[in-house]
Amino acid sequence: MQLDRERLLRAYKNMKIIRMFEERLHEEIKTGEIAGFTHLYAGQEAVAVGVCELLDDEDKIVSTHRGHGHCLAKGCDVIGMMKEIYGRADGLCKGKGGSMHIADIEKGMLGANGIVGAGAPIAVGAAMSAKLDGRGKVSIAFSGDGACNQGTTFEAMNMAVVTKVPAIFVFENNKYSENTGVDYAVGTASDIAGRAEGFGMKVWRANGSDFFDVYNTMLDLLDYVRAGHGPAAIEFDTERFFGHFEGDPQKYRGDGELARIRDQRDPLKQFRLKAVELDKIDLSDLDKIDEDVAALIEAAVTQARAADAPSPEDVLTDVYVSY
Amino acid sequence: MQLDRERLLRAYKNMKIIRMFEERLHEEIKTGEIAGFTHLYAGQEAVAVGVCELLDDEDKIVSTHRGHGHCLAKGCDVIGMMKEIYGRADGLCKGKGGSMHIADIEKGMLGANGIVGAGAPIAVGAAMSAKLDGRGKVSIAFSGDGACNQGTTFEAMNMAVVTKVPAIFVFENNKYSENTGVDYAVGTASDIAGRAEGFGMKVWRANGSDFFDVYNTMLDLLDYVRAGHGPAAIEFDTERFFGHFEGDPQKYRGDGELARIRDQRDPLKQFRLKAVELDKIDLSDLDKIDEDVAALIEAAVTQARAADAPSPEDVLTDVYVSY
Amino acid sequence: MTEMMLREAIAQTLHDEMLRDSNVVVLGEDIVGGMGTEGGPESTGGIWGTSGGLFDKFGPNRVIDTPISESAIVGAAAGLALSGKRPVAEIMFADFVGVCLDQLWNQLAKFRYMFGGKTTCPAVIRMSYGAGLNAAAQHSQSVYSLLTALPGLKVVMPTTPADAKGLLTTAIRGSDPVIFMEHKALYAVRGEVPEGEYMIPFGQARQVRAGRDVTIVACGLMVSVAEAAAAGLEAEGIGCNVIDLRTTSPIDEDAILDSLEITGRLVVVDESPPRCSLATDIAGLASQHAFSSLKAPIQLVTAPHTPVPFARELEREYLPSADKVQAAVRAVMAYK
Amino acid sequence: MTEMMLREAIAQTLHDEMLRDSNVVVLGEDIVGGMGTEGGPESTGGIWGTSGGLFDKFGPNRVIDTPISESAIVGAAAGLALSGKRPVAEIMFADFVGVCLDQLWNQLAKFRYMFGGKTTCPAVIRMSYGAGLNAAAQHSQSVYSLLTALPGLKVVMPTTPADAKGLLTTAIRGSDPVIFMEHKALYAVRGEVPEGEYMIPFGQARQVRAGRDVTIVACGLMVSVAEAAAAGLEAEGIGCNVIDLRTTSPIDEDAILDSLEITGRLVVVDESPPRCSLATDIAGLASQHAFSSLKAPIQLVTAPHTPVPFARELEREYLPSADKVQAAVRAVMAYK
Ligand SMILES: Cc1ncc(C[n+]2csc(CCOP(=O)(O)OP(=O)(O)O)c2C)c(N)n1
Ligand SMILES: Cc1ncc(C[n+]2csc(CCOP(=O)(O)OP(=O)(O)O)c2C)c(N)n1
Ligand SMILES: [Mg+2]
Ligand SMILES: [Mg+2]
Repeated sequence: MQLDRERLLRAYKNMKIIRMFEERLHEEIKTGEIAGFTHLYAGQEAVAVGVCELLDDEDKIVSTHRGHGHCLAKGCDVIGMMKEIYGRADGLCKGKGGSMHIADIEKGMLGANGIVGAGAPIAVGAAMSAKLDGRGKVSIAFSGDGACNQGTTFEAMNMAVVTKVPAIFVFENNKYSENTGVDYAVGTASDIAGRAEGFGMKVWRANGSDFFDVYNTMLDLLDYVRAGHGPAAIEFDTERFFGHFEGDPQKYRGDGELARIRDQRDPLKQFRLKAVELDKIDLSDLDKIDEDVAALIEAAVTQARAADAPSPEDVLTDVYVSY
Repeated sequence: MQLDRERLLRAYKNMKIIRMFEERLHEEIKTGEIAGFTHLYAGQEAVAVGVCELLDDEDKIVSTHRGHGHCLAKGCDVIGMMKEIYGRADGLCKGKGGSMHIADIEKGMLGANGIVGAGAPIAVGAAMSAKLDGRGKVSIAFSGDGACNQGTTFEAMNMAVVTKVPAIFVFENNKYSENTGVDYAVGTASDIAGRAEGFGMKVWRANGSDFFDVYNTMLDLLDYVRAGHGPAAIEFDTERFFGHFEGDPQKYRGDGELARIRDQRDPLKQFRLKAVELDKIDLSDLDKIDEDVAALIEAAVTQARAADAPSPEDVLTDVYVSY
Repeated sequence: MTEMMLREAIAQTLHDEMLRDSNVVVLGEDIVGGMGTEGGPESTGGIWGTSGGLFDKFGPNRVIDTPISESAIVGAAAGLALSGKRPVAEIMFADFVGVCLDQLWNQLAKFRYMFGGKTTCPAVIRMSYGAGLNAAAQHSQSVYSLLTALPGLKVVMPTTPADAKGLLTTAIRGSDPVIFMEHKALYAVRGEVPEGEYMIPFGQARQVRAGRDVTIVACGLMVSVAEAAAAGLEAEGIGCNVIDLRTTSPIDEDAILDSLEITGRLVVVDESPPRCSLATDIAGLASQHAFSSLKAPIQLVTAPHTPVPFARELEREYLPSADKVQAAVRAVMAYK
Repeated sequence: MTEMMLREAIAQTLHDEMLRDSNVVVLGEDIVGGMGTEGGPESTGGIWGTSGGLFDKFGPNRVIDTPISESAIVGAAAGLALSGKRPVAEIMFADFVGVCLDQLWNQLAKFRYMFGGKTTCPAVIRMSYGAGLNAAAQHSQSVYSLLTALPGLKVVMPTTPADAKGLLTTAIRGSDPVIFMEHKALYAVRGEVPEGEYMIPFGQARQVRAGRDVTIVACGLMVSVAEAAAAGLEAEGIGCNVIDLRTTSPIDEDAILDSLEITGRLVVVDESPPRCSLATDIAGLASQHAFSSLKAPIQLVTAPHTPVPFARELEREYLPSADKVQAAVRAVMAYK
């Protein structure tokens, strides 16, 4: 899984898709056309893409309320997602799920989740399945620095160790759970990985703003897990660029904090800087991608706006396969 | 809180009460007179007594399904408890609770509990109360090596660290949760304290078969917690002398295992050996206590047998204070 | 009387009760807001705007911001209550009852009974509930039917700012555990609130509108749906007696049965899915105790037996509406 | 046909289905028994005697003994199901639904709907339930009313060994999440069980006894209570049509309504407390859809609105009994 040119371009493209998807939503939500609660992932792109670049459709992930980035990185259809967020009949979940419940089982994406901490146990189940199949596949639970305090997350870590399944706990420490700082809510003073280690797992840490660090560290971690050594955990230091949800005035931020992180900890900016150093890629390649992505997002919004709303009777379908 | 003669004699007496209470129940249950599920605490006496000797009625404890020892050590009335276990109208809980739900709030005993892992959060609440009152009182959650895997226990530990309350997590590692060995179920290979440490707490470890070790270690731990340093945890290596519940054939035990632990890890035997070495106590003092306790337990059973059953209408009372 | 929003009535009541009784303690996720951030405590002041200012006034031992650990929050409330305090815990969304049901159901609700009446457990657990904000399947549920079923808990559902004050005061000063359910779509509703001490006893319904043809029983957000339906029906000459239960446990059986003696016709409006719901609960009451009065089949207007859907068009269809209530009323009136 | 106990019928069905389909996986606390002990795996073989021998035959990847972590158990079942497996998870006591409700209610039950029908989630969650063993407030509850209320779940309640086999097979081979509720007091009940493949469709009640005077609807352990009551009433010349629901979700509405057309009188026997219960659910059904047939007030024989008490005398009073059912039947017969 060396980072050849093609892979680098794809990674950049996927990060850019996430960024533009979220920036566009940030604008569109203001129009009132999009309903419900939306949590934007922008700022954390290097984590979703760095992790998912190393997975295939048979590897599973379980995501969170802040799930767009994970979904996109795992291969969910951009237009289907946009339609879902707009609540359209042909959205990825037929308008029944919305932003917090996007899933695509075929792609190994077992769902965003509105319940903080609910994903980790589900990922352990998918890891049990992977172990049973014996094909070296893994299952990943994404959790935040807030979710890492939920009982379910702890239970899942212990159970993964006990059952020695290929579950990977990816902690995205973006320093906030809603309005609360990680230094307050995590008893071990913001060290989430250390706590995972306390559960008997091998842990890694990496800079979640740097795609290369994410990718290379995950390469190492995945080697370990795919080899059958049992579960592992990794903590990424990362940043969220928008509020907790769209509409959040972010009064808990320090002066200039947002400007600083957007300047110094932007995964896309950092990628651009490092990619050209690698001598495989020109900035013009990336500019071209930027244009393509802009067109894609524009098309997604246009199509989502034009798409049909679900019809009221559909409220009754899809509860059971048969009843 | 030095171990003077009086205190030593009282500790021995309390341990003996627990032992004889449980041994007698073991016999009485065979008669079919006692209903429900009963989990005996015998073998772990040094923990309950060593811990509770250092508490007063304003310090709180929250217990487990295996709660008789904690209740007795915290001062619940022996006869009231026996009546409760027999399901009598004037039992400690009027026959409504039974073995798994004995409580005596006046004594700071906030309840045995049939739900594994439910106690730790409740103890954190009591610790919040103690902190608010500012009188140096503490709140203790007893948990087993099985309960330590429940999400609630982990949440409680983190919350206690975050809120810096005087909560103490006492883990009684008796090596078994029902039929499962601790080496299997605890991801950190039977090291429970290490995991608590991972949550950012100061932890202690002691020999739960040795009253003196329990007492002295707790003395140290309590100094720390009462001084306002926040929560702490302690793991006791201990043994249960009977089955998980009365009726358990214990096929999971190794050959000779029970005989070995009853011989080598009996808190009462060990107390006798050490107490006389201390030169403050004669074996005859202890023999006298044995007689007194035998009479007390005999009286408890006699009275419990003779006591009235609750009347059927009582099923409707005590649900609410007013409704 | 002062006009204010329901959320303000709650914040004010919490403040007043904390001032009055130093045993009152509040706890929950982000109820302070800004803990451990550069913005600092109170920089946001609670997700629902129901706890702003309390931390600055009463300090960290009585206003306890917690990690995301709902079981530990409710458990801590239980432990506080058993220790003589009067905790008011906030669960951000009622849907999160899923991660803390044990503490509500097997602990809080049962301590008094299991301990033979020898303790009280005066904890109030507040939670926002209900659909209407397109918050989808895990942030929109009407959990009150499930909680009403649990012996040992009381369940309170204010619909006006005045009721919010009167019922919350009663909840905090009472001796039993109370679930206090706040509909998300009612937080910004305005109304007059009595000044000073104001308590509303539990189990006393509020007659929202008098009428002699049909009894409509509702609670929470559904009261306004029932009211809108009844207002429209008046033009058709149909008089609806609209009852706001205020508390579903205890429930004011007399208010329902007395009204049925007059009307003989019952429509229940319930935001929950239909099975084992508050709607069927009231149907059960009527079919046992008002059988001889009933002139027509009971009509239950509920959500369907589905999760709450996301899209606007679907959620609108999911929720009981004034139209559906009117259709139900017409059906009971037309029955011969 | 072979005679066996209900617990054996379950063990055998698990075995047969695991043999037939390598995607069937079982998991739960102590379902192997002896993990990590000197006695070793299978030294005990499951608390309820429903999983003995499976580990030795199918190995640790398909027979997964777990720590005490009910949320993670149900969550893992959900993850297995979403990954194409057919998990059968055991929750030792239904009361522990308190610590894993979220995974049942907000995850398992809703995936298909939230994901727009694009996945199936074929997980079976088995649990023992019910009173009668003096196991007190936290180990005796009849959780089926609560679970029947939850859209997306099916709820199955076998009362005979044959039904246990037929319904469990249907549950495991189906495509929806199923709660499979086993009454503790029924595990040792004996009966003939058909050999070979045997499936009973959900939503089809079993007529336990025919009668034209009164319809008695029951499920689980209450079926035997209803049966005993009916047998006694026959001597008095009262014919009871006793219906065993078999599944409470879906529920066989036709069986109930058809019977009511004949009898016009309804008694429901429900082990749950009364509020928002299965009893009221059936009353709701009848009062909506059998109104014109009803000749008397509906009688609901349920547990009281209290936790389950411990003492024998109290628990006996708590549970619906044949006496109470007979009194209810006489009351509906006497109504004029
Ligand atoms: C069980 C539960 N509790 C609380 C919430 C409300 N909530 C949603 S997101 C969130 C913060 C999560 O923080 P974190 O895990 O760090 O994720 P981030 O938002 O930073 O991505 C909270 C409290 C919820 N959805 N579910
Ligand atoms: C939530 C919950 N899950 C499972 C059980 C069943 N159960 C009762 S005791 C027990 C084992 C507890 O082991 P441990 O914590 O080590 O305590 P010990 O029995 O050794 O005292 C189990 C699984 C329960 N009562 N509650
Ligand atoms: Mg975060
Ligand atoms: Mg143990």
